[in-house]
Amino acid sequence: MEFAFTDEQVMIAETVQAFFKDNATSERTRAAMKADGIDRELWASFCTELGLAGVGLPEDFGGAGLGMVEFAIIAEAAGAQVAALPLLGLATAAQAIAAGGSEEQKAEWLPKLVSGEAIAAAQSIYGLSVSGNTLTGDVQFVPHGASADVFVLINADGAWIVRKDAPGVSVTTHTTMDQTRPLATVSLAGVAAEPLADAGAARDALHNGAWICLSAEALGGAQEALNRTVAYSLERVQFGRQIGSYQAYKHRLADMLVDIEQARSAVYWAACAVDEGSDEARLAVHSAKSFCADTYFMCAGNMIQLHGGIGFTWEHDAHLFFKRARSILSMYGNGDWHREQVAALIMGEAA
Amino acid sequence: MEFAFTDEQVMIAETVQAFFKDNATSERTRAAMKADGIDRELWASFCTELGLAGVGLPEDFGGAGLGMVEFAIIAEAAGAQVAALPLLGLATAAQAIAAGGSEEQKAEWLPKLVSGEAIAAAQSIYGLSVSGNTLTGDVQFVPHGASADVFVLINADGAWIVRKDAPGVSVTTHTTMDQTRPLATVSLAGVAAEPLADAGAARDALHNGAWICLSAEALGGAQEALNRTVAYSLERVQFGRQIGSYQAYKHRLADMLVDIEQARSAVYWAACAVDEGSDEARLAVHSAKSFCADTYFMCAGNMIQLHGGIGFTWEHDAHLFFKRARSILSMYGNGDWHREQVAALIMGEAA
Amino acid sequence: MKLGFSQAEEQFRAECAAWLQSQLNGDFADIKGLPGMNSMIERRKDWEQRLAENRWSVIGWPEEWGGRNATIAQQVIFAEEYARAGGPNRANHIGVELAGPTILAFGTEEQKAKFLPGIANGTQIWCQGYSEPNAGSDLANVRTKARLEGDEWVVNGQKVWTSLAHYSDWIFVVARSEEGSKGPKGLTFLMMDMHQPGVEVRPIEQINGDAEFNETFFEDARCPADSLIGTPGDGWRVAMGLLAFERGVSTLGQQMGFRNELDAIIAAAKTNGLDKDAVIRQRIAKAEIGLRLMRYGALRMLSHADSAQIDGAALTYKIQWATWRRDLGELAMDVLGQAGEIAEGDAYEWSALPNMFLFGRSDTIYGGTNQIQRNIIAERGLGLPREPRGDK
Amino acid sequence: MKLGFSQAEEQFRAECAAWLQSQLNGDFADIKGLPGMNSMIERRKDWEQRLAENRWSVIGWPEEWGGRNATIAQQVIFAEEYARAGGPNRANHIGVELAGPTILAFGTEEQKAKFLPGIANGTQIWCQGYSEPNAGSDLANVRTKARLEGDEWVVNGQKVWTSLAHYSDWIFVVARSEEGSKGPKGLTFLMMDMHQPGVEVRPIEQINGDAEFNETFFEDARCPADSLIGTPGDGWRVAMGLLAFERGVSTLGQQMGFRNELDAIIAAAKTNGLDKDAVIRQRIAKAEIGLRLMRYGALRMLSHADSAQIDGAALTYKIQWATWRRDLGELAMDVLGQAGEIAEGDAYEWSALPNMFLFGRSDTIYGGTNQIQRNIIAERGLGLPREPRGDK
Repeated sequence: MEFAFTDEQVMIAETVQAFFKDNATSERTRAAMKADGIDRELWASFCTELGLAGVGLPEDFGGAGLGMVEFAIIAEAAGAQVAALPLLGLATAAQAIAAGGSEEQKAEWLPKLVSGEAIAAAQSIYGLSVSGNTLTGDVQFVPHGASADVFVLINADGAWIVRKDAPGVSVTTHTTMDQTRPLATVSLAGVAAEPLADAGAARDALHNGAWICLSAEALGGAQEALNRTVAYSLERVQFGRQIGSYQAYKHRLADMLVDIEQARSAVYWAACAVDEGSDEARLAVHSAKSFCADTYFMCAGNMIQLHGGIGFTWEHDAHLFFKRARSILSMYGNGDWHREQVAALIMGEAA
Repeated sequence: MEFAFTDEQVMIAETVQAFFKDNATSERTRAAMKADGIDRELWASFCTELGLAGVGLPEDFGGAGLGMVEFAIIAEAAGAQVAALPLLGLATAAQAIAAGGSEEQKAEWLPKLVSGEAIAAAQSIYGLSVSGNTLTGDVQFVPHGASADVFVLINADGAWIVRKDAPGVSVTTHTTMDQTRPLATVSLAGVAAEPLADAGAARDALHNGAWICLSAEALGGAQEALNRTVAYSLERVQFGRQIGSYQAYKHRLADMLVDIEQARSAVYWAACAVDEGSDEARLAVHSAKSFCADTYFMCAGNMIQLHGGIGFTWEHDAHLFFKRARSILSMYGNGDWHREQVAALIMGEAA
Repeated sequence: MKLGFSQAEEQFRAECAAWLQSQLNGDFADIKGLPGMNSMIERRKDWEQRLAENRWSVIGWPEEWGGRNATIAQQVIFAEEYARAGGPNRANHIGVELAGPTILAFGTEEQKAKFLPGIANGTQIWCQGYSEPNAGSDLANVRTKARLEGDEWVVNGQKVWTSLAHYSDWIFVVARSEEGSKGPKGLTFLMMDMHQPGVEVRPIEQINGDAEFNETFFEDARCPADSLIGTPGDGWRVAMGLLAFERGVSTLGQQMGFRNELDAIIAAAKTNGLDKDAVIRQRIAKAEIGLRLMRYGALRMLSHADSAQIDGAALTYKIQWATWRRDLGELAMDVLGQAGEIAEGDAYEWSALPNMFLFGRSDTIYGGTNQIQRNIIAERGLGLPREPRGDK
Repeated sequence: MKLGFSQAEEQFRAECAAWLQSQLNGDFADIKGLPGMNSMIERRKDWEQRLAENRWSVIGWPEEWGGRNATIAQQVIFAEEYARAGGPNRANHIGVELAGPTILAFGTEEQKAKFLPGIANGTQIWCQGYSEPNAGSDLANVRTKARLEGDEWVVNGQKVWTSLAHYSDWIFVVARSEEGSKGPKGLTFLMMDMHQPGVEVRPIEQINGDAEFNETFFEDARCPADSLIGTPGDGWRVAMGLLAFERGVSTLGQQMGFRNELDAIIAAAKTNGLDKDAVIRQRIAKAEIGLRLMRYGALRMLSHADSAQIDGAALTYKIQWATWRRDLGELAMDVLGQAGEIAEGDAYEWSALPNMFLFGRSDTIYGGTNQIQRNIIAERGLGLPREPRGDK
């Protein structure tokens, strides 16, 4: 019975927590928000100095080995600082290529993605017109899509790589509520896409990666929202008392911790289940995504509420957490959809 | 703008509140719970001495005139003491007969129901086998069904009066969670039922009566659950303080009042809308039933929780409120169903 | 007890509606349905003037000061029709709803003559200076200082959340005039000219990217000695009396805005098919029910408005609507899906529903957080022990 | 980090399972799946004896006292397999989980020899006397008095919520032994024989009509002077140490019961068609997710059980399962509909799901109400200021 971090995992956690805390500062994140939502210097240090962009990717192609547990540890730490990074692209596109790509595809893309030389994004394209490997239509809501060099696109029938510079590809960026991860529309006009060898494996890897990454970000963000609110509650005095001494305030913070602890179990259950190829993996990823997203949104909303007036100013960081939390709720399937998947898994077919 | 009680309505409210407070005591209610869930002495005083059983029924047939607002005032006061009375039968069966019965039917039944000489119950019989006016099958979950002398039964095609002593009628009483209003199964073996002249009017009156009566009971019960919990919170000392001085406790009581005030608006909106024949009447009754039932259940659950250990003993009255609240949730359509009706009214057809 | 309004009241409604619609479909069509508090301020001042010329700007006031002595029912009706006709947010709502009534109740005849006409006709826009950085929920913890120097008050300090300050002409300030006093004692209620060197206004950007609130700094700002309401040291009583003027007559107008928001959500659901989703239907139904109960709660509250009794509906109304609207924002985003997270243009500017989602987070904070509201409900409404101050 | 158990642990699981199943499908088939704490007590004592004969009754204890020195993982596995095999509620769970470990940790060698064998083999059933009518959440507010008279303690007072008292042989009592002392000071931890004239037990009927709890009255009840654990006046420390023994190893067994409850709800939904209802499906999914997260939360907590660090998962576990189960009761009733409100027979006796709904209301109260749990989480887990006592 060892549902606890190994010493190595503890070390990775300490390293990445310190890294993001020191480097993904509010100032730098806000600078990135004014640009394309990526702190490129941070991304470069993460990929090259820290060398952790390859976690969960095969060592043969520049990856660091290890698995989704370690990836989740990183995403949790990045999420805790609402870091402006294209980490989700690693969780989705790179995982899909690693799982479903040919040796050539892996050799071409994985080293570039691990080194930070290229940025990837992924999305599903249900409803798009697909004829053989020729794709036509608008791919909506692609996270960090305007900054990506390569896209992995999936539907029920296949999985493809599309280069940003391929003929027929054009990208429209959008001003997005969460400016740390702007959405883009990728328009495809008869684009000749490169099919991934094992579409099923790619699809599963993409989904598992997306859901675990977002769940872990949400866990980190929720915990940090709690930590910062606790700190504020010990500083701020109203009616001559620390506001953290008011029982209603305390209890709300306690409720945050109750859900955060469950979110923590959810993230690492899901990551372990995927790494171990457990029968529970599908149940776990849907559970984690829905539960963690709700927890983060609740905690970030409370962060605003419990900071009072200052909490809804632009100057305070609470809105960064709040907007990230809101975006995670909808991204790659909302809570109702994930819970419906859970229901279908345990009860049989969808309603 | 007079969405407030008239002087006469205030007087009725004061009278019935005092009546039920003085007479529907825990001791008497518990005695009724061991029998058939009716405090017959109380019912007799209510019908004859107080003379209020005819509220909302036509004066020509022994009724007291007035409308659903006044009926709601009475049901609120009765509900506040979880009185063991067949009031719901008046709200449903008597209203249905008054609205849809022939002159003969009204003349036969209303005076008896108003005087307390007969007890009525009502239920819908969707799914029962109906051939002309001959009914066959089990009518389930009839409130106070084992004590009733007459039943009003409705479905989409008609509305009927069935006497308990009619050939082919047999009644099975059930030990019911809420012992102040036991449910019964009324079995009909080819019973020749007496059709009500205007089935549509009867159906509407039965439904409106049921929903307003239950909503008002719920309002009264919720308010009384709050009142008693407030009183306890000022008495009970833990850690050297009145428990009502703990902010988390105070806030929960405040949340109860917030919903109770809305429930109060809901009950009297619905009652007025029905009395005035307003376009909003259908929206109002569905809103009231779902909102008030939820409010009562929340308040009664909090009543137990905030009384601590004593709150889940048989000896304390909290469980009377809690079980009545639970039964109202399911009776004559649960919350989801009523809200779906609201959605259909405002958005068009059902999902 | 009845739901509607009397025939005479309905006649008054028709009169309001006719006039408002003629204006807002005529001379003032350009500001019909204008959202927010910031845009087209000059035109909105013109509009205030037009309202005043026709005695519609302060209908609850006495006739001598430009009002109509309107009953509460009439005020409610006007607010509803104003909203229905698409009237823009009232540029001077603090003057009309707070400053004016305070001056009417507590001011001298000179003060009435000096201030009321400008409030009534919108030539003098007002803002309020209550909150301070360390006096958020704890309103009495005022640190802004006022001292009498000759025939002038000299004011130093900082106020925050002064909405409209950036285009206001006047501000009422609660300042500590007795050195060393604490809490509600030793405060004075002053009316100050915003157009002077000692007053500086800095906008506070909110999470929606807009800036409706401000910080207002006073550095040796001045006003004549007779600019106070009441007596020196008595400012808390005046300020609290002022808060009591928020009787909620504008409530039913505000609810019409909520109605529009909910209707927009329903329309969005019908467009993207979520109107068939049983879970969304439940949430829409809950929102609808909540809105209706808000209306009838407000009507109950206003029908009792003359009663001395503490009214549960009035005590609970703020937390009710604020919570409802916060939940509505979440429903809006859940219905819009990711499309709701994308701005229409390049700027960080939001269409109505996402903006409501973001700005709605402040509804449960300003004007008394939900936590403060629950204290008030528990203490005043239920008679529970008061929350102890830490500094007593 | 990994989800499952080691191969050796799985082997141990197989061993437990084989033995338990052979017994519960064999000699003890009559008490397999027996619900509640009250019925067939003599057979359940036989069962304790059978467990003890095979060293399965107290596996976490040292071998010399009938245990197996089992690791926490092994204890977890045994609890799971016990539940899976349909083992009845342990008649002596207070003796096994609380009294025994306390005696092991703090007792003298004589006390160990006197009490542990009877606990291990179920011949001496224990109950606990902590709560009093005025000491519900405030456990230290003990009024039951103990005075030393010659070579005996004489005890007077009243305990409440003494579950199992009606068939217990022994009770541990926290009593005030120093006249005039207050709160946690001056208390003594005594072990008393229930079979004496000075002890009277009265059952407390609960809202489900059953009576698992009791009031226990002491009127000049006596025990030998050496019946205390620790020293006189030191009882609070012992009692708190005892609470700490609830390490949650039985948690995963308890969760198997929850699993059965949720499965019964799903089966009911499939029977009445509510399994196609989208709203109900959402609620069932939430319950499923909550149950899974409870499992992995418990595994996290138990994987850390040797760490000194305050563990968030452990701090939050009680409120998590209690709230989950209360909600499950509501879901059960919503799925059953009115059928769930009808008892199977004439008596006021409830089948599993309605009973869970009713009894579940106590889950958020006993063993520390949800409110007390939140205080503990906020104060110990988050370092927030302590709630002040009123009498200090």
